[in-house]
Amino acid sequence: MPLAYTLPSNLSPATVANTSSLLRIVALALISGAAIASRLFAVVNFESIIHEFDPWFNYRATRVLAEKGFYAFWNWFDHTAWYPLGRVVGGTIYPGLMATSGVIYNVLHALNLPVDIRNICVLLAPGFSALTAWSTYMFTKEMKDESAGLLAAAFIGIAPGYISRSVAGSYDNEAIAIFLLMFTFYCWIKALKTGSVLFGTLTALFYFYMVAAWGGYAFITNMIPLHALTLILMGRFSSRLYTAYSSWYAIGTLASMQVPFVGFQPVRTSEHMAALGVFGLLQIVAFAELVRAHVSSRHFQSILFGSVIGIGVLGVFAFAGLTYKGWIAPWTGRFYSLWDTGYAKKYIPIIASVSEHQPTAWPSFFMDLQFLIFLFPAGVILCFRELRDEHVFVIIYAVVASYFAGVMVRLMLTLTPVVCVAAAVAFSSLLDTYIDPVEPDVLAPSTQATEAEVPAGDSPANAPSGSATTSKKAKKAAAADASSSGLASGVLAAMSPSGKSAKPRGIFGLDTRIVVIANALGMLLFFVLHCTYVTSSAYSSPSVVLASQNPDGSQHIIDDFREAYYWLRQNTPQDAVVMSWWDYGYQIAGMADRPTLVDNNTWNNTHIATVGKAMSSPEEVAYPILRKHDVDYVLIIFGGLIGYSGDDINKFLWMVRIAQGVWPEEIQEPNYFTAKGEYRVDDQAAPAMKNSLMYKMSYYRFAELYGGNSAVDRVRGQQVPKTGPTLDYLDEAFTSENWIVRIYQVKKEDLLGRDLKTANSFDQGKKRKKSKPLARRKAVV
Amino acid sequence: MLLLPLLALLSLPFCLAASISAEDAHQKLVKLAAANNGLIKLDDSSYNLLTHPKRTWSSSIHFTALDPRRRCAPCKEFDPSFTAVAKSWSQVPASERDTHFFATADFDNAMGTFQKLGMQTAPVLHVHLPAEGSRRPASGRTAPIVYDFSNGFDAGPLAEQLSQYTPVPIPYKAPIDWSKYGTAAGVTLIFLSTVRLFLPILRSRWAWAIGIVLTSLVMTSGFMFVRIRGMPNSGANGQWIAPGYQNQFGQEVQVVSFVYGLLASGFLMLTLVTPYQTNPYRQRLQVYLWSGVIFVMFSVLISLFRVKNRSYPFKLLL
Amino acid sequence: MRFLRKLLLPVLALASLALARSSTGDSVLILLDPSLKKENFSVFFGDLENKGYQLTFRSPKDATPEIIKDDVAQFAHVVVFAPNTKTFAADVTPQALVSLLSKNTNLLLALSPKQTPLTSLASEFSLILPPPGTPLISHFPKRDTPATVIPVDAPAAYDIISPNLPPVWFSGVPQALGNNPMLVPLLKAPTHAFASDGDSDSGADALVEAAEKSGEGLWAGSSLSLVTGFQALTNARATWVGGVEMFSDEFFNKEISKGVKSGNRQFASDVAAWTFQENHVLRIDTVEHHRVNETLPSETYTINDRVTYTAYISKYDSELDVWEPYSGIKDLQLEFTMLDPHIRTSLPPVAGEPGKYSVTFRVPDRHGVFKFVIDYKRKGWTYLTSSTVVPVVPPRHDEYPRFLSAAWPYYAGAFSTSAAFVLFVALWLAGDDREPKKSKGAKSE
Amino acid sequence: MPRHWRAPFSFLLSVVILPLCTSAANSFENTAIVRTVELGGALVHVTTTYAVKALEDGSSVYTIALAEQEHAHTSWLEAKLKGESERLPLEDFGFHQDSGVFLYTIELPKALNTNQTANLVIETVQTHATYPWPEEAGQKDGQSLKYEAELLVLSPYKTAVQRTKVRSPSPQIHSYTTPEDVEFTTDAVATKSGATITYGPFHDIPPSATSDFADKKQKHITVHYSYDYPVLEVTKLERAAEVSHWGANLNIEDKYWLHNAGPRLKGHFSRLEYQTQNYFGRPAPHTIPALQLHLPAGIHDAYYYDLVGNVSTSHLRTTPSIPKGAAPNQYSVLELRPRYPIVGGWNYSFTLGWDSPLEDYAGYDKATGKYVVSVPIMTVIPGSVVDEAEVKIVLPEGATDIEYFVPYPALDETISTHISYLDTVGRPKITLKYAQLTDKHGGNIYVTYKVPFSAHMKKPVAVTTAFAGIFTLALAWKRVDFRIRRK
Repeated sequence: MPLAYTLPSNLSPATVANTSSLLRIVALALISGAAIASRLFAVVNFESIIHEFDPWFNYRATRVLAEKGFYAFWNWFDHTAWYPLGRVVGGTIYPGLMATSGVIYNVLHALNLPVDIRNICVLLAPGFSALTAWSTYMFTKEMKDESAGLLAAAFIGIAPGYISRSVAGSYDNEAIAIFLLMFTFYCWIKALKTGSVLFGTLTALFYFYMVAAWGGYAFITNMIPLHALTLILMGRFSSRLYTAYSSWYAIGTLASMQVPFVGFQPVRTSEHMAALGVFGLLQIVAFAELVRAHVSSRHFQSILFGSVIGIGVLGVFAFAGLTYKGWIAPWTGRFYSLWDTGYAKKYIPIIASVSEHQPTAWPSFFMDLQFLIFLFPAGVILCFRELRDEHVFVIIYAVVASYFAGVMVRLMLTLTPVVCVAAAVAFSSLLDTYIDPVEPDVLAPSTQATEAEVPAGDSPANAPSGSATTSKKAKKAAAADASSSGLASGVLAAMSPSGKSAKPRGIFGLDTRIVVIANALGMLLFFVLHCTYVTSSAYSSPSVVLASQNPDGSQHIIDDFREAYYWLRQNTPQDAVVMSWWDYGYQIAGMADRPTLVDNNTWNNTHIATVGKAMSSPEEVAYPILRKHDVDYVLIIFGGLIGYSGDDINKFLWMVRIAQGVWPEEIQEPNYFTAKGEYRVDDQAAPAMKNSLMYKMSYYRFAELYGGNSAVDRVRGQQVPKTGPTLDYLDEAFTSENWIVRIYQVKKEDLLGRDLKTANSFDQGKKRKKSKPLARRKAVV
Repeated sequence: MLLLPLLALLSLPFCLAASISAEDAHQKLVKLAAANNGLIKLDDSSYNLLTHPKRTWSSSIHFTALDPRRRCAPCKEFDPSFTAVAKSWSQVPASERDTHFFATADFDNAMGTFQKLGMQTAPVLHVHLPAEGSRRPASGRTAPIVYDFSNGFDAGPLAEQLSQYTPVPIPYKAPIDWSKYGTAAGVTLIFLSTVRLFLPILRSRWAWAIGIVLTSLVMTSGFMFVRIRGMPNSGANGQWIAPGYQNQFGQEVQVVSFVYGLLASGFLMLTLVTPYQTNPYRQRLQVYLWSGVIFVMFSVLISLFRVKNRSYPFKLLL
Repeated sequence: MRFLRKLLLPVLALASLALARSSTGDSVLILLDPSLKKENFSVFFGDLENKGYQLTFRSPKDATPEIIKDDVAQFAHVVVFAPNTKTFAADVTPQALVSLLSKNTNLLLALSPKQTPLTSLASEFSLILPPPGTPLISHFPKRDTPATVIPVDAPAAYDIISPNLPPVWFSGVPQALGNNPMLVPLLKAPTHAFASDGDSDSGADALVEAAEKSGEGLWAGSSLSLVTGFQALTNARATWVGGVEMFSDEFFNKEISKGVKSGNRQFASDVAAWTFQENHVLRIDTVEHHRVNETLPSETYTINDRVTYTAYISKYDSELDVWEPYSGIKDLQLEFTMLDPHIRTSLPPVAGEPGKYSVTFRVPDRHGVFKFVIDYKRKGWTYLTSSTVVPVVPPRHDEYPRFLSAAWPYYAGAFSTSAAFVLFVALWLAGDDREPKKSKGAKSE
Repeated sequence: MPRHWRAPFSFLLSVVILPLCTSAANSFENTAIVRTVELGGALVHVTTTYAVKALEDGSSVYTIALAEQEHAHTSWLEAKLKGESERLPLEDFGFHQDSGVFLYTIELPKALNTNQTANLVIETVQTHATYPWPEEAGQKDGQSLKYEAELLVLSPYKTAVQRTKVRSPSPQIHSYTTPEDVEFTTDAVATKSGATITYGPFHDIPPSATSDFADKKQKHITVHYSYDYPVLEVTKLERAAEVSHWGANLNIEDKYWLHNAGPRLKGHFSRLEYQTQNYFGRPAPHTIPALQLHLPAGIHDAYYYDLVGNVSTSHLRTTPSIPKGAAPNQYSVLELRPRYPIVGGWNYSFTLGWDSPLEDYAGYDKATGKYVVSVPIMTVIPGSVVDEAEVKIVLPEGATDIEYFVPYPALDETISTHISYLDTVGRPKITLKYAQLTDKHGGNIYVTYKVPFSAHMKKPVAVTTAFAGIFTLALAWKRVDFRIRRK
């Protein structure tokens, strides 16, 4: 056979094999390095600090775990959160993350490596991203071969879609969840391929870890049954499927029920019923197969098959019935909002108010995945080409994940891995085709590619047997090729899809190869540039610290949040209760170490609505609420001075809405708009707006800052009234340097039992109108 | 029997609401309501009647401008659902029914009222709580409660919201949409009957492949965003690219998914088809062609993205 | 010897009486308007001095001694006998007087029918004064004094005023009371008295018309108060007196009827004693809480614990100038509060242990941050308030009951299954290994 | 309290002195005593000059007395001869019951014969001797302090004439007491000129270190003056110095707990006020917007963070390290701004640390084979008092026969082990506790120790063994076959 370019031929197969494996290890190491390094922008640009909001709670919880031990953590009742209700932390969180870093912490200390727990938390996500890359490699290896695996690992290592949730410091469940997701799937595929109980159990174990780590485990809980079901419907039932699924479901479910927060949900809620149903179906089908193996009457079999289907349908109905009777809880709101997209806004405004629950526009897809996003369909097609069981899995995963990612921005996270895998498959098969030096001989009859593919689609029946042997074949092929070709062997290894007819296929000439390869490599390069840019610019700022540019271009850090939190921590009594909107609850608890009314774990709508009501009602209405909850300080975020758009006035409408949900008579959203239906804060602002506590606290003495000149709110871009609002029931206690955080102290009752308004006007020496004697003393004549 | 209400209607303009006592007002209202299956058509005087200072009844008044000249699309949208709710209210027993009234004030009949209330927009829905009697609110609030249209013009939520102010919840049931069920049933029947014909298609993996790839293409080009946010297909003055990074129009879905598809197929061609081309020259041609297509389309895509995200530094050809 | 002791005892008693002290301090500043001579009040002031107070006199006009210097109140008590003074020195503003209360200084203020700064201040204490120049007038009982000088019999109000006093002479302006729970009316007007402009004895009708005209109704009857105490949240006390003459020697000595001297002297000293926090002064020394049959307080309680709460209360004894345990409170209440009181129980005194109040109760079946709250507010007495925060937590993971009888089937199931599994594995390993493979192969065909 | 021990000497002395100072001593007399009080914020410097005349030959031990309250405030006490630099040995006799004073004895360099004179200068630093008055001040108000002291200087000897000068930093003195009926003078007791108040002169005062003098004749004076600089208190200071031979590095880490001991803020803090004040350039005297610290020269990698992370608002101007022996006259200046301005009564705590080359602080003594490390006890924040200080010195792992020398004795000293990165047995740690440190207390702790070569080698050996272990395990794992049945 002619070769497009010559290869060194004096290499022994062993050398080639070793070199390739060595190269593979080196490549993986480098990829891990890249994955970790590209997530350290945040640390380099700013510092080693916990980001965002939720991570602050995880960090705090981890500290408790590290200092007081696991049982103390399990029984931890956080009486500073949700004051005065308190929060049973042990039973309301997924402990996986904290447990992980707790273990790491203890191990390191046992080795006399006294690492600060904060640094462990900060660097956990990058560390696990490396593991993710590795597990993706393993997963993709099962799909195609090592070369595709390496590509996939590289992709997921630096794909912004995953980096966005795993930069150093974003210490959130997703940090480890994606690794667990991929590894569970890998184990599942492995178990399915080999039909080994060991891998089934491994799947279950990692599933358990996943359950302990992230609420998104429901994704696995439904993906695997869906895969199994599809396989059954495709008539690909096999003892391997049976073994794998049964061992996973039995052990996994039992294990998952050990997590306190999950408890009996796996047998009580609809999210988990699919798994149970498929489990039942599998038993029936298995039984049927068994019978079929022994009985040999076609007619009987068809009846049997019908009955199987019938039983399956029955099961579905039974499930519906149970749900109807209420023995099985229906979909939870968050889950339901994935299907009926209007649901959340209507019934659970708290969920709808979160920015990461918004639908995704295409630019953010492209931003997060760049050229992977269009390689992805190609990869899916290739999966269809050789339709082994694992490819079915990828296909299902692809379609489901792309839907979810479209509905919610944050679910982009679950899409990214499959995109990387599919893209890697597509890309590597391209490279395979064009790097292979072998040129076909010209004499071969020309054929249409389409025909070439018909035989490619082998009948489902014997696919499993084929797929079962693929890996072994691959090994042989690798060895074989290795003998002929040297360095290229690493990528050439195992490029023989199962059951392909021996049609002459190949590329003529070197230029064609060079063109395609150059093009491909150019894209890869571009991708790297893109990822670096996106990561550094978009995903690496720890919203606790804001960065701005000095006139001389140097970085100026705006640190108001920590300034205010630290002030609270240092100069207020230990048990001073701080009221703020729930976004800042975790940060206050973590940095200021003070009790808060509400925080980001939004479990009690009424309590949040109470805060919303206090914020959106006039002082004299809000005051009793504040006193009843022993509130000492009220903390608000105000961006008007430097134009920080994420401030409370912009979130105000959500407070109003949530409050309205509970007190429709007292709070009504329309009252906060002007007659023309605009949302204004200037002179034309609606009276309800102007009297609201939030408005008053935000703009208290703001106009004075500008002296005589007109004071402009830089966020709303409106002129605020010259005479600012006055406060009778609160005192300004602290305002941060750029006025971003403003803290107010709630006054105590007046010592003469007057209402504070009159008391105030008296202190300012205003004359009060002479009060008339009470009516009961009307003249008696 | 229809004469009475008519008389009442005629008599109304002459007697001023304030002058007459609450009881008579109530009588009249009941009649009016009965006349027009539960929905009172308001003019200025009957408005005063309905919002009688000593009223013992509550009422929900719907201000609208249905006249085509007013060009009020939402009014037309909202009116049927309000009418439906009012109708359903007329089913409850008289004892409760006559303690809450549904009324519609059209701009052209009740201009005075509109001016008096300084109403700029329509539709608006006021709920007047009783000023006297047992159902008088604790807050003693007499000013009308403005209904919040935040969750749409549909009758369902409307009934739900209003039920808070009525003595008994409004027995509103959404009419069963027979046509929908009918078509659904029909489709399934046809499908089942012709399943034999479809079977090969269902069996063929490529049918599935195309279906799934198309789905994911559409999804990844922001279809759900357009659907959930109800974005228009294209913006005003014919621009089809929505400004802003977190924003897009319906048309972009088509364009972007087309570009994606083209790029994907380019790769597939290079990977699957070209190698089987046994004629070297044809093959070379194909290779160059597809590489070119990929490169060009990619740069087009980038430039598209640059339009959405101005600060994006990279670019290819254009 | 015995004789001597007999002689000593009363002397000692007198001595101790003379040493009656306030619980807050002995320095008294008296703002005395020059128009009313110091001699006219010699008896009242004398009594105070005998009690051991150091009196400092100052005219409202002159600047020293300041009442507040460097934000520190210079005197423990301030008496303002300047009913007709229109203008005070710069440091005696209504605001300053109120801030004195916040610095726990007691006030004794005298009013008059005239319109003065004090009049507006009185309204801050939710006292409502009749229009200027309308003193209290009564024509009963028949007497030779002018109608504005009225004998009022003083019932023992909140046992602050010593019982069965002879009537006291009053002349001045009455106050109507707003609905403020902090007010403690010490002397009520007689039912037949009324406020009217000038002592010109116009007919009742004219009076009523006048009242109607001013739209304020008739200022009359026993709902009017003549001497009103006020107890601020800081437990500082302020007493408003309708007319300063009550404290004058003239009224002290004026006979109420043949040979019976008026009760003014005793009344005045009672009022002063209460105002200067000599009596009716309580305090909570300590509070304790702990589980039943434990002694130390635990920082968190588990739901359904039985908890004992104890408060130690003592009362100021002005004779001996000491705080001594006091078990006299019968209606003390304890609340266990989270947002709302989950438990409200009476906190009875413990027999045999003076000053100790204790109660044992079951913590509600509800976790959260609770507060032990004592909020004891009674007219005339100092307010007792105390609030202690304790978190109530759910049981630990190992505090739940173990080995429920109901769960035996599950235990049995678990153990039997594992046993069966071990057995199975053993057999499997021991058994022949070709046979299972075959079946597998057969299936996968 | 600084003391300079002379154990045997003191014993012998105590025999001599005690009778002497109880009965009116007659070995000396003070021809003149002048006390100058330099009023300040947290610190008050008091200089007392004794013009001494010996009454008998060979009298070489002079005794001074401090009243109780004065003694409680005094945290630094040193005696010199006028115009000379080296300190005279000073010894503490503690509280003397029946005269109610604290006694110190000073040993004169050479004994005086009759009618010979000497001029002793006693310098003391008083901490917490002043307190803000009024206790609360608004953001706009000024800051005033009160200083209380005894009028007359106590001495066990007769005193011919005595003066007390109180010098305030600003001429703005609100009030000062002029004690009545002081019997030792005829004319005005107190005269104020500018920023100085002079009490006395008081003539021929009998031996005054007796309790009845304190009761009868002693007078109490109070000076109320305005003070335009923040009163800074370090409630707690923890310094950890870690010596590393591998890194040739001395890491010093300070934990500060600051407290503004000025008048408490009345009302609330208004950022608007604060910004306008700064804008018009008249910041309130009792707010601390920033601190300037003098760190040693030649340091690098300075870090400044607190409980919630790095504080980005600080500038460090380093200077190259200066050669050994040269006078330490250069500093690296650290300009650190707290997260928020520290207003009166507020607290702020932070951690400050830096690395510096070991050779600047350590030396190796060939002869004894010992290392010598000098660790500065504290970084002085000017005009501030450190209420409670703890100095930890961590020596390299395996350091043996450790000795350390302190400039003045610590209240409590312990040696424990501290386990840090890659340690096997842990490192020796010296912990010293101090209280009431002032700017006079700067100084170095000298630590000498041996480090055998084996100790140096500990770390690499440990690491290599660990890794070797891992690899062997991996090898074994690879080789062992766990399958139940061979294929």
